[in-house]
Amino acid sequence: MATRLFGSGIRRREDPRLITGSATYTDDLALPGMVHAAMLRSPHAHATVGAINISRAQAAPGVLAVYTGKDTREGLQPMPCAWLVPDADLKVATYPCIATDTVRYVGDIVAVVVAEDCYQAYDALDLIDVEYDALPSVTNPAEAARAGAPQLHADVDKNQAFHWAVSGGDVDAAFKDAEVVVKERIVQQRLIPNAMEPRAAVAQYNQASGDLTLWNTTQNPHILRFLNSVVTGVPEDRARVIAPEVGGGFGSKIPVYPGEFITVFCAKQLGRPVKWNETRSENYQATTHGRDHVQEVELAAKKDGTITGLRCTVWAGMGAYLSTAAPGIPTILHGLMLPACYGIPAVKEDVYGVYTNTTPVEAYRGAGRPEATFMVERMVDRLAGEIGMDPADVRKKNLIAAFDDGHDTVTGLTYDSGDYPTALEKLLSHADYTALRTEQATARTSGRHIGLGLSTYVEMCGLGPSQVAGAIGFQGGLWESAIVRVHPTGKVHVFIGTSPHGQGEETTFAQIVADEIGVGADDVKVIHGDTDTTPMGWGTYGSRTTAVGGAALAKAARKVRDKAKVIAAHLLEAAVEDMEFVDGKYSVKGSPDKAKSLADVALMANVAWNMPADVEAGLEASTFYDPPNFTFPFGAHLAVVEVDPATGQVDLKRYVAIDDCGPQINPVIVEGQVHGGVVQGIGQALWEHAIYDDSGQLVTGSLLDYALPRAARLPEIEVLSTVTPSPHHPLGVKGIGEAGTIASTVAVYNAVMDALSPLGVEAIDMPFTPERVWRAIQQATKGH
Amino acid sequence: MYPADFAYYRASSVQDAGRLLSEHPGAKLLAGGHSLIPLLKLRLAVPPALIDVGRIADLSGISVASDRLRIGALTPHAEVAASSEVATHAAALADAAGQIGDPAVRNRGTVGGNIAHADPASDLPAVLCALDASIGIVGAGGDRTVSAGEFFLGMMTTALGEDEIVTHVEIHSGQEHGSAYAKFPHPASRFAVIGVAAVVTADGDTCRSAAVALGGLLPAPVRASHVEQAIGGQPLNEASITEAAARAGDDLGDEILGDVFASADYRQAMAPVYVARALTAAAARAR
Amino acid sequence: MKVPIDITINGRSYQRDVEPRQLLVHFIRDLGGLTGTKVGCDTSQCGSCTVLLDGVAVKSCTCLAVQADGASMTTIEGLADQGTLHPLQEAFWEKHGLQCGFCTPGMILASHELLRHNPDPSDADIRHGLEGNLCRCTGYQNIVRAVRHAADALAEK
Amino acid sequence: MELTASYRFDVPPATLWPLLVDPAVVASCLPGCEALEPVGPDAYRAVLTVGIAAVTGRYEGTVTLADQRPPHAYRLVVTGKGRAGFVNGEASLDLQEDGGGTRLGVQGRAEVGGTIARVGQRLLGSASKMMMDGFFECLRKRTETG
Repeated sequence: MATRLFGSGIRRREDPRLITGSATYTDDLALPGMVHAAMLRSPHAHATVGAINISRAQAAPGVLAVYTGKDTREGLQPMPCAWLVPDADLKVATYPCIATDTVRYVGDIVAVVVAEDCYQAYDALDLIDVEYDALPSVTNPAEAARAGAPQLHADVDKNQAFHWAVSGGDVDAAFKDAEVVVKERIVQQRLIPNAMEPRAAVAQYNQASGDLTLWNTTQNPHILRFLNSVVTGVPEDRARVIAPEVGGGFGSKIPVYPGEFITVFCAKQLGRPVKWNETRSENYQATTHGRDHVQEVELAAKKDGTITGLRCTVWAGMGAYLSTAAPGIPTILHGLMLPACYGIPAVKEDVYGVYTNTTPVEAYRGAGRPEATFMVERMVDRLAGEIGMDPADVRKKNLIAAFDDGHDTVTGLTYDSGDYPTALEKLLSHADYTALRTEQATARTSGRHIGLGLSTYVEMCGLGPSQVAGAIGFQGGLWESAIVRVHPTGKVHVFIGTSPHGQGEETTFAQIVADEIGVGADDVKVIHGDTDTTPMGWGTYGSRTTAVGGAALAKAARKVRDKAKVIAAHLLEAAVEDMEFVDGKYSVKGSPDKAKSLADVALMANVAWNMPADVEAGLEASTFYDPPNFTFPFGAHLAVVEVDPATGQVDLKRYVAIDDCGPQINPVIVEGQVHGGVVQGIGQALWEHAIYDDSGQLVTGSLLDYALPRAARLPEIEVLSTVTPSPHHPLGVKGIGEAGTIASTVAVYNAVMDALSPLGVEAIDMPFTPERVWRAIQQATKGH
Repeated sequence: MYPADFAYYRASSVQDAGRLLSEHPGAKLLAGGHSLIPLLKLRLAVPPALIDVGRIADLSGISVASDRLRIGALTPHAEVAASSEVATHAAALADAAGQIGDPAVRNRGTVGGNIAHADPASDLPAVLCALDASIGIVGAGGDRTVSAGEFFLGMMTTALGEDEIVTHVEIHSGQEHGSAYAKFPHPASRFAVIGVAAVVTADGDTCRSAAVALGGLLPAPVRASHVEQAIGGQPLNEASITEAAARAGDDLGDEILGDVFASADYRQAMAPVYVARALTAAAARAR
Repeated sequence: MKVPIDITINGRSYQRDVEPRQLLVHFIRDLGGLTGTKVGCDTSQCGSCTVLLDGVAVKSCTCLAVQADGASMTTIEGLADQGTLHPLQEAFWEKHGLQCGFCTPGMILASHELLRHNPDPSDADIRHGLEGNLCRCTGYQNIVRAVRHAADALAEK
Repeated sequence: MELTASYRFDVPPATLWPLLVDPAVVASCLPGCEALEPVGPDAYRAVLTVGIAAVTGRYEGTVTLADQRPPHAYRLVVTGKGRAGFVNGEASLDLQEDGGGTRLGVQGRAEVGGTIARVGQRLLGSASKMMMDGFFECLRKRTETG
């Protein structure tokens, strides 16, 4: 039996170039004659822009050009919003690439300088004099929605970008009949994605031919090519977008930004390649942020712990303008998930998308689902506290029983498959939950504050079907495409439309193809991220690269396999019906020695000297795969913390994750995704917070003040899994990119609250800075 | 980020550096650069000239002579942290040097650069105050020595004159006492939200005398004289240390620093906690 | 005012006239071909720019090129020996110690520094030793495993 | 950013007041003030090099002494901008007779934008306090030298 690569934790094929420094990221490019752009950004959160004096900058050494909004008004159309959520009274405010009359957040671009080198470009920025007339600003979404708040856009009343509502079941009855109601006001603080690679763009434009090549740190080059044509006017067929090595994105490299379009504009004007690479400080101001919800939520239940309803109002900060996919995140990707893994029978949510004088908000790992999971899982723990039941028991009581082909929710989703109780049971037994509770009780008697926090979750990913995309206002499709091309020697090129950026699909996709057609993983080269060479695709986000792109690839590979069977049958002088694909060979049933390898078939297909009748030369297939439904990974997580009451420091002592993403193509890569995802969620609970001051300045504007998770503050993450295949996916796989993040924030939150519950502390805003925890303890102990 | 332009001069000796400083008004000294270069990159510092003293050989190194521990200004933090002499004679300094920034920062950042910059959240100033260190300075007006307590005047403000250079730090050997440094690092910058250095001389389990200095809390480090008095003559047990540490607030006045991570009130409340931790660790070494 | 400098990188001497303000990381990256050293932040926090300067790990974004005049440096491109991966590189590959790879060159060189001081580190030692390097993808766990794996491999040599 | 401070002078408000509204005195006591030129009634164009140690920034802006109630109160309005960003501040100065001297209270707020706000939030409060202390210390010396 040939080794099956699917399910094998083989080493990643992208790594040799990455560990030797020979990979090429956008900022590593150096083109002949290349010059450098730098953006002048508003230091004001809200101001009218008066005169801009660029003459000194123009005269500075090395400067080729300085452009302001007046210069780009013709050449750069406003930034598009591409997720126009329906029935939401959506108001897309005009978002110019370079501000002309008004700046609306610290970081809004007011001018661009192009110079021979970066140092000169930054020198020239210092020489531009802009007259600003400051206006009142507002940064908190709930405050911005109030009457009398500063108005950002003349045509958007009350700063309300949209009002979206979802409901299912009889919520009013659920609350009228409730035996227990618990309520909480939750702040999902604003986060900064912090992909380690800041964004960058290189634009090369041939003024004679009109051909543009744009290298960019994007998660979706095909979408960028399309939207680039809208903004810069370079026709799609003239533009080639390349996402070279991309150093993480976590959602922040989904949207299109003014920066890359301004870079294209400069390249067009000057006829020289232009590079723009943001600094980390600039990244903090200009690359999209995540979360920023104020949530008021209440849960109805019976005294025995049965959850009967959930209703909530959410103010979602959108920033100063709507980023590319922003409206869909606090709505579709959020509200539809509220029935959670409990199948809550009645839910109602009102979401107000609110413009504020802040950096635009976009998808950030989990995008909407962490905020939904947090609400539900937090309220489950509150319910447990209220009725004196263990949080694990409340969950057991409410989890949907195992199902393998569809569970409908009151918000109109159909979960594909799930076995939530088994995941929870496995978690509790692995962690020895009972023993932990005993330990906790003992520790409490000696004045130690240990807490256990659970979260059970289901999420939707594999963003998919296109007809659903249309119905929910996404201005694109959500299928994926792949081409599998077998060369004469049996080596394989795979071209995919989606564009991974660090998750390892060059390896996992090779594993898929290798098994499907009978080659080694090293025989398969996966080509992605170049719109000139790859087929159309919609990009990597929503844990869809493997779930949708992988399905497309499996389908294309199966077409190749089918054709290979036909050719092999011809070469073996057998009937096609008698052929089988076993152990990576195309053989005649019952006669395993009568077999052809893929290389044998590929050689003949490519030289085509002896082909079956009516079979074309070549061995290649392409597919456009449109999934029939989303996929719904799920799992159960546990965090154990200890709080130092003297300082408020939280020590995360243990973390256990059980996730079910269906069959695992490469378990080592799956585990790595869980590690990274969990730690990003822990970061929200414990450290990360984008803080604006009263005047709209981002005061955590660098890595000096914005605390990312560091190695020394983290425990070993214990990773386990269950395997429940998706019934509708060709490989059964679901997706794992975001699961860890979706589950972990609230697990840690619940753990800290559990630790402090004897003191009567009920809520602390995230992140749990020592001061916040200490203050909560002080207040609670004073009250006693 | 990209620094603004400046002229660059490399000093061959301390005297040469002094001469260059007086010839180039506004020039800044560059040693390891770990305080200055971040400011240059952000263009928060735009000096007309830098004078690189990083290659002056006799400014580097650690030595002990007649019960004085001497650390050259150019000695990197990593060397201080790893030095057995420092561990023996001034353990708190080794503690603190080993907690500055991160390993790569400690490889480049220097003792002299650190104290001349005098960031209120820096680790060394409090330690040097607690250890009663003296700071050697050379300038146009000749050599002089300033005690650490008189050197740190305020936020990024020292007794160092425009044309003066820190040459070394000298500490009276502490073999008969125990010292330690307790730090509450900022989770992002690694700077000290609070850093407390304690030096304890003990007779058995009784504290003969103590020196305690607080960093991170005020624009400049301050000696916790109320704490020192309270612990002097007391048994070095948890109860008396806690009681003495509680006096830390009396030494702080009303200019406690606060920021979005930790307010002044919180820092004030944490001061006794870290004073107690530093005293406890120092006491353990003193016995 | 340009200043002549001579820096040896990965065994090759580079003589250039540089502006004194040029950061070492830009000097390296602009030589042509040596772009493995990354710029991930502007406040000396992330460690993506870590290189070995005279054998010692430093953040090349917090060093002027003129300060490195006369020094001998190793960047990620020079770590492998005649095409044979360094045990740390092997270990990062073997233990899936990287995802997007952007922090990886700095992370590997910081690990090199760590093992130079402590050839047999505990997991806690490794986590502390890497406090100057940020990774957003891996949650650090496989990096810790990789460094441990490399330590074992180097001990066997 | 809120600023509150209080300073004691040995001279009565009536003696202190003329110094506080004298542009020459203000210019000489404002740390780093390079120029203070009148541009209107009680309004001046100012050029300041503000800094502590290596951290320096040159700001150009305006200083207005508004709502004057001699010798008891006025409102100081300052706007400035420079390479490192901008500062917009406003402070109410309140002079109270105090045992033959003056108790001068300052109640103000400032908005700081740009690089300093982004990376220097932890130092802003005490930096402002330091500059304010410097200003009033200088003023005190003026009252002593007459």
